Amino acid sequence: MKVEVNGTSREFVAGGSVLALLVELEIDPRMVVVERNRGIVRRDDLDRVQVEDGDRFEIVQFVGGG
Amino acid sequence: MKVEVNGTSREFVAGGSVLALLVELEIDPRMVVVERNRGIVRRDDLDRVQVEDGDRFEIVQFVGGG
Amino acid sequence: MKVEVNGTSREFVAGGSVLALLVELEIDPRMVVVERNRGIVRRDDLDRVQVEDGDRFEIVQFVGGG
Amino acid sequence: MKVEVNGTSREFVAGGSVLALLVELEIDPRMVVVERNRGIVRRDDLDRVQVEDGDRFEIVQFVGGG
Amino acid sequence: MTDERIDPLEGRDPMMIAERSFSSRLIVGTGKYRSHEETVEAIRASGAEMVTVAVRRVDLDASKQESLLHHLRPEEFFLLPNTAGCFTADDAIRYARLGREAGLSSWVKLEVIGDQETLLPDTEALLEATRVLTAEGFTVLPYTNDDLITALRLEEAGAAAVMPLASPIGSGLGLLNPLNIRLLKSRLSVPVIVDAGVGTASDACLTMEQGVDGILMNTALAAAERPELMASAMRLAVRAGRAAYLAGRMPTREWAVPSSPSTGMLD
Amino acid sequence: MTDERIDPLEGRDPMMIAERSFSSRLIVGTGKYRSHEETVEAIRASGAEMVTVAVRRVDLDASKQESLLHHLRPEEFFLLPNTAGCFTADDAIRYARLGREAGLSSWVKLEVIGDQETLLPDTEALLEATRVLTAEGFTVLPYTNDDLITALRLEEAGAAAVMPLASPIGSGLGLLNPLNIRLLKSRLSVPVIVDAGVGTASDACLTMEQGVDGILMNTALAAAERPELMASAMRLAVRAGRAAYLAGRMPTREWAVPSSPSTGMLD
Amino acid sequence: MTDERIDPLEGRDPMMIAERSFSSRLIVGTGKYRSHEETVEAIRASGAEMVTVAVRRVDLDASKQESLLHHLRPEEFFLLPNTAGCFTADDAIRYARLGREAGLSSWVKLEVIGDQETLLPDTEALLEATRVLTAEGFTVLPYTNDDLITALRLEEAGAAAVMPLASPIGSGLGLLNPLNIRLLKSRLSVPVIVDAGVGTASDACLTMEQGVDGILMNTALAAAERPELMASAMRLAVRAGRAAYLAGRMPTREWAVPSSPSTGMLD
Amino acid sequence: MTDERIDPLEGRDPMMIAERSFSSRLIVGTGKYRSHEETVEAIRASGAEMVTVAVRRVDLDASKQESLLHHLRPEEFFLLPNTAGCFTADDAIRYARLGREAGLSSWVKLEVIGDQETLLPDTEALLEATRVLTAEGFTVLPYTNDDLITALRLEEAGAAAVMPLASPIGSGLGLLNPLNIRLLKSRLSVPVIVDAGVGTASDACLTMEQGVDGILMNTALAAAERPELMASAMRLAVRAGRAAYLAGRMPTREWAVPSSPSTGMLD
Repeated sequence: MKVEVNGTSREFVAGGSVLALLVELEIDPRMVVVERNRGIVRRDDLDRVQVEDGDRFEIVQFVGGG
Repeated sequence: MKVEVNGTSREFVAGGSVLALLVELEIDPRMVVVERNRGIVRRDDLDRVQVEDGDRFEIVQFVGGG
Repeated sequence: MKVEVNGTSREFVAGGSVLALLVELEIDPRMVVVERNRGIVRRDDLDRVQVEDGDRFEIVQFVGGG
Repeated sequence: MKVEVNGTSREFVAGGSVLALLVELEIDPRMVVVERNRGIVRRDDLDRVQVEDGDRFEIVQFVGGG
Repeated sequence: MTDERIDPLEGRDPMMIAERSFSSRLIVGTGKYRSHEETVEAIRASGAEMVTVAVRRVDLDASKQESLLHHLRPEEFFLLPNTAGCFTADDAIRYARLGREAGLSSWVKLEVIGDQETLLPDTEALLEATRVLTAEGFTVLPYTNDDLITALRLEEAGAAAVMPLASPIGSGLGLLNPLNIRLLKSRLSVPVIVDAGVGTASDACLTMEQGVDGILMNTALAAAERPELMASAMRLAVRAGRAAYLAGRMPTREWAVPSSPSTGMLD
Repeated sequence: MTDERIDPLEGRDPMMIAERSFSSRLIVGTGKYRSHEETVEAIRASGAEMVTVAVRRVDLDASKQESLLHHLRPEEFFLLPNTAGCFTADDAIRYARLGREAGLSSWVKLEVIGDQETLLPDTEALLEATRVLTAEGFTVLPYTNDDLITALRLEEAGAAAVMPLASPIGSGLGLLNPLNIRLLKSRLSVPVIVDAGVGTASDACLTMEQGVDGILMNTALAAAERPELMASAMRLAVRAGRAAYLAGRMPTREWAVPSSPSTGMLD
Repeated sequence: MTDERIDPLEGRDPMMIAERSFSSRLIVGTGKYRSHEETVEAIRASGAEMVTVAVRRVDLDASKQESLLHHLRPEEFFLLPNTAGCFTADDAIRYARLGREAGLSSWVKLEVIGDQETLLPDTEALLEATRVLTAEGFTVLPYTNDDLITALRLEEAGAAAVMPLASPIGSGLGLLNPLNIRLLKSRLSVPVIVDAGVGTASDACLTMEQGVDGILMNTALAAAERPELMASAMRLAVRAGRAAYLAGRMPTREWAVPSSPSTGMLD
Repeated sequence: MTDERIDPLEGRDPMMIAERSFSSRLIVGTGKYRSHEETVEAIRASGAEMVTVAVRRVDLDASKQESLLHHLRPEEFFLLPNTAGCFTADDAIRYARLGREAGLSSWVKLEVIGDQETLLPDTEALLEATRVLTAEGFTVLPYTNDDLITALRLEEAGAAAVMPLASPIGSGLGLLNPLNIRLLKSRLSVPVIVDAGVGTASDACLTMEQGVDGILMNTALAAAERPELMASAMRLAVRAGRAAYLAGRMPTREWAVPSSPSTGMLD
């Protein structure tokens, strides 16, 4: 299915949970926060929430800032 | 009749127009602006507008200020 | 004999060395420096140098200063 | 004869007074002050004082300065 | 010797606000003088064309006492009513309307104070009042702090000029933050008039050197030992600062450079 | 409008040095301008009566080129020769004598420089030269630093005025140490003329507000983008600062005081 | 020699914010360093307990590159997410929520920028975002300008501290308006943390001497030639300024007073 | 936590004067404290190794009262006798000799005062006394003004360091002319110790940031409300300023630069 992640759309072949998406993206879930269609997905729910076609994700982390 | 002028209530014995009130108060109409019950009375209307019992007047002028 | 010490003249009855003068004045020699007639008396010479009539002494010490 | 003027030595063929020297140098006497061998030559004396061989002259004027 | 001879800008560098041209970049208040006479002497000496006045109740027990207005002839001075003492947008709007009725113009020096102790402006209420009065056709000159963002909003809201403070009203502390004033001037299209805080001539001169369009002051004149003489000083200082700004000052260096030639020295 | 109308001090507040009265408290140099014409325009605009000049060798290869003197008519300006560029008392004395001969007076702006990089004065040599020249009947105006003790010695040595710097010559850094200048003024009987360092109009205004008798400047005018306009600015600024000093500025406070009445507000 | 020996306040003068106690009054940012290593060295040297971080998208093409978080262990540092780069209340609120989810606390350094060039705060939007986030249980530390009225409103809106700027972010111009900062401190009940503009140690020292509770800085460390050494300097400077404030400085005088006895001099 | 941990320069950046190494760049006076106990507490807190003392007559009527010397053990402090109160070279030389005899070294803080009211140095007499005492083998540390030329002469005369003032003794006005101090430091080979005028911690920090070798103070500690705490503040401030100087401060800009990344923002 098609999803948009951090502004670029990509294929999520395997499909499945948000956690699965992170794994496919090789992102360590403990290091990031995921926003799905403008709503935050709590860390505990990452494996429960299913990715749907057209979902828009923002995956963020802490970076150096003042 | 009873009116309030600049915060103090007083008798307006003669009655009549706002202009008449100013005359009784010995105030030069060209030097002041009159507010009647929160509405400004244009200078040209001073003699037309009749004072009514319980009217509240603010009579103001320019003073030194920064 | 008469000597002047720190601006005031006084009797030095016993007479003797500068050290003897300090002792009479109850001043600890290790804490002060003695100037006799404008010349410094080294600490080691205090007992050798004899006080003479009319000598003028300045006895100084360190005090708080900036 | 040889004279030095403002640090450079030059021939003063005609010879004569300091005034003559200025004339040869095309310098307006009213605009300058002449120092001859470290002594100032008053303006009135310019035509009286004779230039001698080896004389050292400084000819100065006012220029812009702060 | 003519005025122009002393100040080459004389008559050639008016202060423009809302398409109106003012001969002087100095605007003065009329408060806190010892007498009406002293007020007028100082104002005249200042050369100001625009002068501010406040709107207050007539004192009914002393209504016969001569009003300041008798001394400020409209043909000589442009009167700018203020809303001093107002702590809400509604109050300020009410005073502005009374001022317009009393005066001959629809200009107002808009003040909405947020704190009694510092007399600093309530910028939120100031913006609201600016919008309302502009819509009513007023020419609004709001007294504000030196915050650029607020100034930009006031411009958007229709202010005819923006009047940031140099330091608190009546403090005489001078221009505390020249950078902010330069920022405002560099970013606004409407005129910038520094209002409040100027204490002496060098403050006025330094303020004008930031490139602002004008200065409004009151206490610096009224509270000087000799108000009339200080008014002359301020008149000169504002022109001096303006001329220096236009003349383009020399660069600064941390080392010395001689003013006289280093060549042509004697042996 | 007359000059006096703008500046009430006009003609009533001359600068007195060695019993001579000068109409302007601003003294200007003549160095570093782009042309003789620019020099004279700026000097005229500055309103200065006293102008400084340097003594240098005539350029024999260009002796026909018109001299600055053609432009500075003695009836218009009082020429003050300086000893700029001298590093010893002897040199300074020599230049002073040449200057006297070239000029019409026995006044000299005495400089004895102690360091090429900063052009700071050698106060020991300065004192010596002041003594010698005073004994020869010169009216000596020494350029010095802002040290009170040196200034007092210069006064004892017979200096007709003392000329401390605001900051290094040609730096344009303005008045770096107002306290020292106030100290000098409060302790000296002879006039105090601040010489060197003033960079723009507010510097001049602030300097005069310290109570000094006058200011001498050169680079601030010559190195401005528009020298003539900056000269006018300085003329105005010096008068503004002087007037403000005499007018007695308002006291400063760290809190606000309203300019408009706090009574008579509406209900 | 123990730390306490050097600084008698050590451990006795914590910075309290929202009932939480911090060992250091210095808060530092983590941006603009050359490497994660340099960042951590500087933070350690600064002695800061609270450090700010930004919330940004993961770079999907470089997701394997090690994150800053690996270097900032929660048991060593208290991470304060900011909303830098947000220009509306909604954006700031969104970033604040993401930051809370990413971090271990509900604290946020709230920024709502009103202008790209100056990075000055949009105080109206800042107030709105402060109200919303406070209602959601956040501990809000808003970055604001030095306007007292805005600061009072932020306190009313529930801000846990108020963080006025010393000068624009990244400018290094130091404390431009000490009076405004003193005014804020004297009128607010919540802590005042000066945020942005401090450029060197004396700026930090002077800022703390105004009586504020702490300072937040980033560029002064990251852009120094030797960040780690500057971090130590800032650590010392903040303590020095705090101690001087509590110690009560000597009064100033414009005349001299000897430090040594004037009595007991020799004849 | 160890001292070194707080200050990486600890023990690695001694102050060198006349080949002698001092652990602290802060030198303190011992005058004007309320008691000997307070004096010693403050000195200890300041971390100073070198402390100044004055030479005065023993009070014959109170000769039994305990002397300050009992509290300043030579193994703990390096005593530096001063010639405070001397108005001629001869007097200063006389006091210096007495100080050498009383103390354990031939070091002297040389003061020759030129004016009772300002306690400013008489630089001519100071130079003379410096020459004489240097010839006698003294290590001379002269208290002088901030004039570069005088400082260069003192160095030529053999001074082991030069000690310019920040502002008048006991004034607490801080560093009035940083440029002059930087000039001195950039041109002298011997150490520059700023002596007198520092009033609070930020003054000390700012002074050290000019690159000078050390600071000498007395009144700032003795006249503080809490001398011991202010002494700690000064200790920290001097280290902070030194570290900041060595760390190389960030450049200043008149515009803002974000501390957080401008990339990676959300849609």
